[in-house]
Amino acid sequence: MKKVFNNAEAALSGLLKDDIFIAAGGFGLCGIPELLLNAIRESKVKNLTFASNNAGVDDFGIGILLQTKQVRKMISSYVGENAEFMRQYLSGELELEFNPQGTLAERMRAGGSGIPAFYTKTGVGTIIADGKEHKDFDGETYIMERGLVADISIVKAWKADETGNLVFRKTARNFNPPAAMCGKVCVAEVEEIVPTGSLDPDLIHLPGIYVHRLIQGDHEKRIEQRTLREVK
Amino acid sequence: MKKVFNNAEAALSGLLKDDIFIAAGGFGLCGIPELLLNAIRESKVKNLTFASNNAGVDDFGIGILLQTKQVRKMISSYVGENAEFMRQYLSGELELEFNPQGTLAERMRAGGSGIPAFYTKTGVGTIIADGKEHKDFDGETYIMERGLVADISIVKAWKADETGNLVFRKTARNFNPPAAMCGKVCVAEVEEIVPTGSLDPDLIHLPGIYVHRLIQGDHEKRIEQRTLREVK
Amino acid sequence: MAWDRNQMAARAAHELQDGWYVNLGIGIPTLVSNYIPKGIEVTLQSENGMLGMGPFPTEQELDSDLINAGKQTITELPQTSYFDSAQSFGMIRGGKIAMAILGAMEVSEAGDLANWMIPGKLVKGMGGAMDLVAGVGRVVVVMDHTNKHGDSKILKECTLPLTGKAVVNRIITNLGVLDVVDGGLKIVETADGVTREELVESTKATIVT
Amino acid sequence: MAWDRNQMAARAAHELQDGWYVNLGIGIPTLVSNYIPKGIEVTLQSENGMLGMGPFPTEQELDSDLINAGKQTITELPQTSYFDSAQSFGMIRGGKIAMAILGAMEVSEAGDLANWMIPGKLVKGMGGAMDLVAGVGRVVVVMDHTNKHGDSKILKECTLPLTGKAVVNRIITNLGVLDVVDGGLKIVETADGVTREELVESTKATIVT
Repeated sequence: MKKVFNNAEAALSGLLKDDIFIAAGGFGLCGIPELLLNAIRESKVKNLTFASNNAGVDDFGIGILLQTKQVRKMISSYVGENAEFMRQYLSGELELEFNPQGTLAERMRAGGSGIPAFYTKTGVGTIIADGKEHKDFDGETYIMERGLVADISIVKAWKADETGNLVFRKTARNFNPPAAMCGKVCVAEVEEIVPTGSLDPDLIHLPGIYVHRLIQGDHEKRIEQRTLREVK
Repeated sequence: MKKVFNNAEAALSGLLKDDIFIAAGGFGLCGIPELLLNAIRESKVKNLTFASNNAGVDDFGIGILLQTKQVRKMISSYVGENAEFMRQYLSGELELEFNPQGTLAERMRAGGSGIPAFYTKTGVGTIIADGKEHKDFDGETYIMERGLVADISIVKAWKADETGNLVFRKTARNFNPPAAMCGKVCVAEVEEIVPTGSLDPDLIHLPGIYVHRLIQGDHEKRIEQRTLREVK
Repeated sequence: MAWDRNQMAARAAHELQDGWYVNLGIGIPTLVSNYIPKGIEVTLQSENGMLGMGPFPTEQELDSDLINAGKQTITELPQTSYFDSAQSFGMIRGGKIAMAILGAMEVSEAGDLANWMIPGKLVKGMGGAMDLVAGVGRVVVVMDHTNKHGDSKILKECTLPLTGKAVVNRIITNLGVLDVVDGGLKIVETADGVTREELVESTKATIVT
Repeated sequence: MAWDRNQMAARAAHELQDGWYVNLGIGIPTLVSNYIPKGIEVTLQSENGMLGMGPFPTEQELDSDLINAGKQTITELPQTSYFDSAQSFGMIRGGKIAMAILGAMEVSEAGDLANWMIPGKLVKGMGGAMDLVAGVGRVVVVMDHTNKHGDSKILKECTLPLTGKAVVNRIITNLGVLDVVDGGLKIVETADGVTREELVESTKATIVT
């Protein structure tokens, strides 16, 4: 069972259709599956729903799929820094479901872990709680949130071995593990595929069981806010 | 804020009282907090409730607290290999709440993660589901399980730095991270405390925020079933 | 004539498919790993927190930090990864494990499974079995067809407390292979030297054709 | 006379206690890290998945894989650990973070907080703010006392969509410090050169004594 594919197009072959639900890793532009997003743009599939914390910027990340109007709906916690997003949203072309960041991460983790729903205090008393089941535990009120299961998930890691074991680097880990877990099929892109056996089994962030297809490629890894300190 | 204590007795000082609820890491005799269990025995506190996957064997692990009748109730998934346990249970001296292993692990993780309850398919249609709330999602029936929050949790890791960042080794990781998460106060014992900065920040299994007190000591690490293969 | 333990394990190994992640229970299911067909890559999960379980260790390899879900010392493989128990059962409940091969005390014609408790007699606990049967893609039971009294362990309804309701897909016994289908059990094959009639005779459950 | 941004941050820094894990929001709260009192060890969480956030990088240290929750490039420290977003918000919801210091658009006398949305005008999203105010041990708001029109941002009731209900414990503004208590707000102290009367006058909410 070979998981390694030659390129993003090959890795996505047979998986992309109009109207599917995709979970994507990344936070801002950090740790996003840029090669797979490019391939989705090239594929021209449309009416996509994305669960992704952010929508990228106009010309990088999920933003490139907004330009081509391939996205119907976003499930996100923060969509600032994206003018085209705002335009499409305000004009009604794009549907948006705001999820608190932790609720979104937990919904992905739950969906991938056989948990159809869980309770959280996050959002109680706000518009996020509207229409959701409320329940009291030990004198406090919580709302029920549903696990998310995506048709496919696309994630970016630093290294992988040939069996799909993944290792992430610094804060580029972010939503990638929970996004990977919640996909019926998970496609991962990495900076380097190393031979099986060369990763320490104690130090694998995401076991290969969650990863079905794998590519290696060059990443731009664009910085969204280059903030430096003065050196005296 | 110093987390490192000289020994198990010092690390537990002020935390132990009769009737408290303790979550313990370990699976079988693998990765159990043996030094802290010894100190709990020495403290003579009683009427303890333990959430722990197993109850050890007669003379190692939680078994040593059964000998002294310090345990009132166990929340466990498997209590075979412990004759004294069976005797106390069948005579009504000891209360036992069976939890499926994954439900127990998830209850600990949930309790430590601000999730008071979640739904699972595990146990539906069995005596485990008796008295629990049932709910249908997408045509399937699930039961509600509650998050666990313990007064203290006791765990065993391989290495720690002085800020309580923990690294585990092989299958000795098991219940230790979820147990650590669900304690209001978590005390960890490790084989080696290394200087802060000497662990790779990408390769820490449990961040120090979950660990309040820390000791280093020698571990017996007894093997429950020594199974060897023939070498031809 | 019928299959012995090793033949049952060998038959169960034919259930495996290339690329699958599989959980093997204690007893005969453990033997299945000796019969994985050539050319097929299967990764074994140990639910205490490991993927890629290797064979028992040599004296030199023995490691108290490395045990399987049966608490036996084992070894790791090149593709091995370790994780905590919450993650381990997350992948089990989440359907990431393609198949579990488990032992049983009783199986009903509706696929109910009982393998964890005999009231008043055996109170060891379910361990991870309830999570496994609820979560994995396919459940195959491997067991002797009858108990030591010669009574069928395949029944119209289980008499013991259940591990899971309507969870078993296939039963492999010393007498043959049966699938749980609408209305009862369907004979898939009989063991060497066992006739269809003998199998039906030994099974206290509805056989459908 | 009143406190400037840096004085507000310095005042907020006095809320910190030794050994605490703390989350600092964007804006004035970020400045708090410049004023952590000597002898006090505080670990900063960045909710995208990091404990032990260091200062901005030099040109040489710049790393596209290392950003904070405001998407700014940052650095790590000796005690730093990284984890995924589910774990990060697990520790937030689970009450492991002792305190969050956040900015606000409006705060009510009941401790309601609005800081994520102006309907029809600003639709960026709540990010992690709702999780933080629901989960952390203590919520301190640091903000200008009035908006650019000179209107009080402290109100009887918030007019904007809430981030959390009854979640704020303390408010630090350019005019002083107020605690959310039963029945309204209690003045803890006034800023340099600000009288109690001026503070009360500028606050469109119930002040209790």
